[in-house]
Amino acid sequence: MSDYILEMEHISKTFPGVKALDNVELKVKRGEVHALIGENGAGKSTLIKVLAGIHDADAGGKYLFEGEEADIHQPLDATLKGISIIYQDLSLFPNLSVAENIYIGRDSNKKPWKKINWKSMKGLAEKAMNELDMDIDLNKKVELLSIAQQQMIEIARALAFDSKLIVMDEPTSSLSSGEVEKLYKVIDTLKERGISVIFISHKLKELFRVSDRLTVLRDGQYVGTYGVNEINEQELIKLMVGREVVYERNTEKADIGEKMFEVNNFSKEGNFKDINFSLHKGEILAITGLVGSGRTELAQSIFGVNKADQGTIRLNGEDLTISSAEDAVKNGIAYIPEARQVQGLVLGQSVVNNMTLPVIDTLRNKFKLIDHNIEKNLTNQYIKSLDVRPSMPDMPADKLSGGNQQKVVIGKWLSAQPKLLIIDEPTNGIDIGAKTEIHKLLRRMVNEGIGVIMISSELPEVLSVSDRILVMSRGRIEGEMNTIDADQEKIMNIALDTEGEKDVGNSEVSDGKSHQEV
Amino acid sequence: MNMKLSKESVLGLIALGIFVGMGLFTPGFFSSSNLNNMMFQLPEFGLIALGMMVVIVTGGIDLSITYIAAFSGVGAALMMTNGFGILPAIVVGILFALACGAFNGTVVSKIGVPPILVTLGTMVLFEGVILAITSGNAISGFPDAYGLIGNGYYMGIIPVSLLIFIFFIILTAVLLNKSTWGRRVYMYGSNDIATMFSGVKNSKVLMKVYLYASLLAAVSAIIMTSRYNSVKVDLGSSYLLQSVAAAVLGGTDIHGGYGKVMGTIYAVLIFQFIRNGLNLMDVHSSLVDVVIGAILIIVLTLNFFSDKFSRRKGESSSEKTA
Amino acid sequence: MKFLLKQKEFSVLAIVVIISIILSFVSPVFLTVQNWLDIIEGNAVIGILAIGMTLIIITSDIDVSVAALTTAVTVSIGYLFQFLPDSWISVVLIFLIAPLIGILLGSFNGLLVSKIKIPAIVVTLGTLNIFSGLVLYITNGNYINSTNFPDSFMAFSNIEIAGIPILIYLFALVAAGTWFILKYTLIGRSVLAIGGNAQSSVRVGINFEKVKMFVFSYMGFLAGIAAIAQTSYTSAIDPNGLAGLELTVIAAVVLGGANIHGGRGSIPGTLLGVLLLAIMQNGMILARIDTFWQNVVTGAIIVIAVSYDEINHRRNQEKLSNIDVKEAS
Amino acid sequence: VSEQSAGSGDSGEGGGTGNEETSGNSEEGNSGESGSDGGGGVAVVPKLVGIPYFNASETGAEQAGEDLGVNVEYTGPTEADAAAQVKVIEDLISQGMDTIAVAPNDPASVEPVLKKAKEEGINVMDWDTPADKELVDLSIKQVDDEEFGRHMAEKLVEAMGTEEGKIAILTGGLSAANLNLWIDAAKSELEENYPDIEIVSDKIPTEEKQQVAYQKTLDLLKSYPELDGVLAVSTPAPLGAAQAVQEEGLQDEVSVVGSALPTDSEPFLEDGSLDTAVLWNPEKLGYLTVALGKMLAEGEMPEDGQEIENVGEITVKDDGKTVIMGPPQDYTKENASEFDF
Ligand SMILES: Nc1ncnc2c1ncn2[C@@H]1O[C@H](COP(=O)(O)OP(=O)(O)OP(=O)(O)O)[C@@H](O)[C@H]1O
Ligand SMILES: Nc1ncnc2c1ncn2[C@@H]1O[C@H](COP(=O)(O)OP(=O)(O)OP(=O)(O)O)[C@@H](O)[C@H]1O
Ligand SMILES: [Mg+2]
Ligand SMILES: [Mg+2]
Repeated sequence: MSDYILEMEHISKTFPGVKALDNVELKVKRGEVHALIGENGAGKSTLIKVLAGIHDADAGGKYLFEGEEADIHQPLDATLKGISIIYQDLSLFPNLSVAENIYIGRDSNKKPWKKINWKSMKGLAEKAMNELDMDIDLNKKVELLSIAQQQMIEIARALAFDSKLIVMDEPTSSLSSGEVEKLYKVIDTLKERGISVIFISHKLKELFRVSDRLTVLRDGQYVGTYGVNEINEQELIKLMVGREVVYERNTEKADIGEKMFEVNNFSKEGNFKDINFSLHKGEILAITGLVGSGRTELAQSIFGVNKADQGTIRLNGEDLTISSAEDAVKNGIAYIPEARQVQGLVLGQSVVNNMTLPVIDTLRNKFKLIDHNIEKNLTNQYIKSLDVRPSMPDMPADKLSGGNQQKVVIGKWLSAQPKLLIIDEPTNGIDIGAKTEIHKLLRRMVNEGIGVIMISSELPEVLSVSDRILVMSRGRIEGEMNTIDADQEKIMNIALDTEGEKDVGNSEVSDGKSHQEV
Repeated sequence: MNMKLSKESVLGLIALGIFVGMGLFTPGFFSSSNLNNMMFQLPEFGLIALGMMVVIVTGGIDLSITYIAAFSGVGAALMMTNGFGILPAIVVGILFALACGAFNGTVVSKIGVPPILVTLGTMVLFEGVILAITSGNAISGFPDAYGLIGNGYYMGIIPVSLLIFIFFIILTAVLLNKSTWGRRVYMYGSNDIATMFSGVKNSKVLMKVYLYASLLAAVSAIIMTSRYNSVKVDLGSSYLLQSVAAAVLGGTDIHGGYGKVMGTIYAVLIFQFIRNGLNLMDVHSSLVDVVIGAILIIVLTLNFFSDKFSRRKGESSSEKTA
Repeated sequence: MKFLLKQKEFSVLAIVVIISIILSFVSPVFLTVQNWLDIIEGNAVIGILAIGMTLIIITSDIDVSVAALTTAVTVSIGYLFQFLPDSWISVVLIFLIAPLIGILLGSFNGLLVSKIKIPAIVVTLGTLNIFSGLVLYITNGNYINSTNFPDSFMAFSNIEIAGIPILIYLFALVAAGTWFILKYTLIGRSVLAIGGNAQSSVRVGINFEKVKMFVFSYMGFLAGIAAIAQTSYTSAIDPNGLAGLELTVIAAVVLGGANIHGGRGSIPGTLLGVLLLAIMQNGMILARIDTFWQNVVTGAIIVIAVSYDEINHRRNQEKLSNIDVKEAS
Repeated sequence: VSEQSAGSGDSGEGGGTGNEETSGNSEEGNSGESGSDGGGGVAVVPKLVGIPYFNASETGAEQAGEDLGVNVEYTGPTEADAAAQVKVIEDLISQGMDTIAVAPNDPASVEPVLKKAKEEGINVMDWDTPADKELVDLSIKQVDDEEFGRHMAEKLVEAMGTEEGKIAILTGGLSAANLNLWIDAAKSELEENYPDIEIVSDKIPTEEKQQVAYQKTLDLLKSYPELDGVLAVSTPAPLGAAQAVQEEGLQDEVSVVGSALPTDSEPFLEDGSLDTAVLWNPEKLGYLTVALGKMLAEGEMPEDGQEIENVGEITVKDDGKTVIMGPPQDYTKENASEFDF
């Protein structure tokens, strides 16, 4: 029997116009945690989709599972062979209960008429949940759960299926650090049980923490496979992007100007309460906190998508009444949402159409009709300045990789020339190279006089990019500090409301807190 | 250089093929009186199909559209039979339709009820209102001049109604492709949430969609009432499902986000040629329905296989649309 | 929690109860057992079709060919009657053959939806034209009246058990059976799963195409049953008799709380939806509403009901997304 | 008389402009085999095809075509939709018929197209339901509407056996013009001669469906337990009403009279749940339409009291072009089995 549970060699995948994978190799040993890394668009997700049978690779590749020709052409084949894939966007059924979500798929195909024994179904689910040390009501519908809990359900399902290989595509991007630790423990348990894990993430620290070996892809090509001990972070970054990148802490004191934007007494029932803060010219303000602390809701209320119950906002000394995104945009406020594929982009439409959507009214000729030349020029300008690849303005946005999609969203708002930009998890699922580009871009915007508020759960990012930090917890701003005075521990203490230990199955936090002056 | 024809062009060729084929095999199909007939028959259905298509591009459907047309016709007819002039009658007819469209638009865009449900309800509702107004009777007896809209010629050769139709084809194409509203319609149809997050007021876009569809219904109603010299509760009701079929056959994505005016027009032509040709051939009218249903399914099945085929061949088709 | 989840059904129930109360004041006959038996029997066909439609709508599809399909089966039954002997065997045979024909036609829809990936509304629009066109062509619209039916079938139609007509039992059987399938079989849960999230279902190894195939074939199967019910109810076969019924069926299902976007819908809800439409029809005459205004009333109730439901649904969704905001300290 | 002469007679009458196509077509028809498609002859357009009533008239029309040696084109829309019907007529004009006879869904809506037909030199007539009187060369009515409505009312009163009581009226659809005419006539008859008969509700629509008529009648019987009679206008309605009466076992309490075809009515006539079906003979109507259409094409006009072979004696009204086939025909338990439509 081969050492390797998975052997993929000479894998190529061509999409119309794009060679997403070019002679790529991925070999995973039994019981190892194997990281798959690469920049946005490097082909990681595509490789996983080939592995899962969603895409068939071009002819000529070799794909062995447990030493045998895999013969996987649809997801079902992979499932039956013991491959479980936890996609970044999860694969749950919001309308079904936890127990059903864990159970479903089992035998569904072979024995559709099998009678469901709700008792044994729950037994099975319970067992998997226990292994993960989780306590969630099995009858609860999944739509009622937090993202972190949902993530764990996916893992429980993989366990319940007796999987031999579990693929996790950016599993930590929506988890709080406590939850991430928990996930690490789960991965350690999987390893002990001889289950192999493929782990995709853009967070290098994390990769070094959990994985045994790493495979690096760049621009659809195979760069190499390394043991975690053979390589350090800097070398890895160089392999990924082909150059050296530094991701360093912001230690400069910002050159802060006058107050440009303020929020007073902002409250919305069940979302956030008593929010007061201001933003000055020349600074990047970060809002951080745990997932579910109400940051996104706050941002979306400022942007007018969900109206706040009370409170006022002032921009450049003017009181604004904003009751819709349209009002916000008219008043120069832009918001880049965290849910890129749902809220950020119209995936089925072209890059041009996306980029010019907020400003389309200004791109009209004297007949009040869209001037396609101006439109194209504008788009090309941003494609160039943001280095969107491939640089095809007519390409549908869903054909771009995650990072390039985010660039399109940013380009869209740059074209609108906002006075204030709120950007929610700006680098979620984006590789290092693109990350630093985006960070530079934010700085450039601030220098040009645009106010920038950045919401991020990624503390290194917060510490590197922002000038001032607000920490939110359970719907309130519980702390404020200048970035030069901040460190990760300080922030986490506030975010977690001290007494650190949190349960994944329960995002409530006990009530001892260290109060920071606001 | 991409030689691959767009979906719409292929459909255009099919329409042409059917036209020629019918002409060769059906005596009288190419006769000038028959061609003339077809020119008169096209606009009323074509306008409704266009209206339906615009709604479908937003991912919706308007099951009430033919009753809006009938309601609008009733409005115009009541004016004329009560001694008002043609122009005020037309205006009132259009206003009646816009009122219906606004009602649909409000429930769809403000309350957010799925269009298929709203219009399922308003279809019954509008029908009821017309029945209540007319007691089910036909209203007729319009001024002779009114008849010219549906029956008259411009410069002795081109039917006035056809000119009106062409005007609205161009208008719709320009609005959809060149106006910012049209752009928003497509964007909304593809992803309403992201569109809203881009600062687009979706309710306004939608409201205009339902208003525009009802405007087209009203124009169709004016042509129909003028052509038939009367109006009754079921005016044009047979066009309802046909118009959905034409829009979809024309390539409009029933889930929204895609749809071309020309595609719909080609589909309307195909239906017209087939109906007319088969009628001339004395084929039982029930079988004409069968043929139309079969064509719908066959064309979409062929689409499926040709997509599959071209994907397999790895031909680039998606990125070179410009 | 349970209450919240059942809210959709609850709102229809509330409307049904309110209308019932009003009607029982307006008309003394409304609340009689006989009237309710008539209502249920009279709507058994719509009910059976609505149950099938529920599964289809749960998977976020729609079938506008149901009425045409059912008619095709009734007509086939009519032709079969010419060959069947007058014996109980015939009734049994009809119960075998009619559903089979239904399954055949339904799976044609299913095939086009699942394999060829044509949107269901388009497929069924096409087959609606094909089925009804062929039926009219073949029958020329002629009635087949009960003089041509085997007496055994007529006897079957007239069976009453405990004073309740056989059709109601048939209807109840279909409802209970489908409820069971939906709740206690893998395929049933798969129906809910693919409606809840189609992409997920493919990823976890549910055979998406098979499930789609199943719902359309099952719709066909129920159309076969409905065809028998229709034939025995009207004691005649009218090729035009069900025209336009598909919209009523769909209206009943969505009034019953099934979500047109998929994932949600239940048999009890659908039954309530059918009931709502039924008592409205029944009530129009009992309440002596002016005939010219009946459609206005029906249309308005549909619009109000779906709007009310949507507003309710929104409110619940909003509550779901709430977080537990810390109290001021 | 040959078909050829019919064709030439036609172009003689039409003359004038825009006629090349028509005559071209009829020549084509002439050169072909007699009775073949593609030109000449009489077109009969029903309100819709595929319902028993119009199937019966089709049989009659085809029969007349055979007997009289004339090409008969019987075609119509699949739904009773005015617009669809106009298209059918337009296509028939292209086919170059000699005579087009229409049973309009909506009299006004066929006006323009009939005008056009006339301009093309085609003889235009209506049958079953009148079109604009000015336009048509001949108008064939199965019965006199007024007489028909009144006759049904009388029959109902007769069946009830009393001149007081409560009745309800079912109709096919609220917007059917001829049904409305009959109902109005029936109402006047009751008002004038039987003032003690009360109509309990507005006319109730039944969507031209037996099943709906059945359900509505059940509801009526419950809502008005003292009901004595039902007048059901439109062919499926009496069947549904009778079915309800039959099931409730109210044959002796509630009388049902309506317009229906005999074969369909038979099961209900037998046990008295349907008392009388009143109609005319639709086969004969089809036959008469073709016969007169042919006459018209030959430039002749019918005369009052003229005997038409296989139909009987017809009445021609004073205007010279309204032809009435005969009195309404009652189908009862006794005679229903004699007919095969
Ligand atoms: N369906 C598709 N059709 C055409 N091109 C595609 C398709 N899917 C992916 N691509 C292209 O393949 C390349 C690899 O994309 P992939 O999503 O695998 O990248 P990735 O490494 O997962 O990036 P990220 O980290 O941003 O998610 C990209 O250039 C993308 O545009
Ligand atoms: N027998 C059972 N045992 C345990 N939990 C159940 C059982 N039945 C349902 N549930 C739970 O209740 C939730 C509601 O399920 P579902 O909506 O299918 O039930 P339901 O509404 O009773 O179905 P229906 O009304 O069609 O019978 C399920 O998701 C599941 O979590
Ligand atoms: Mg990816
Ligand atoms: Mg967030």
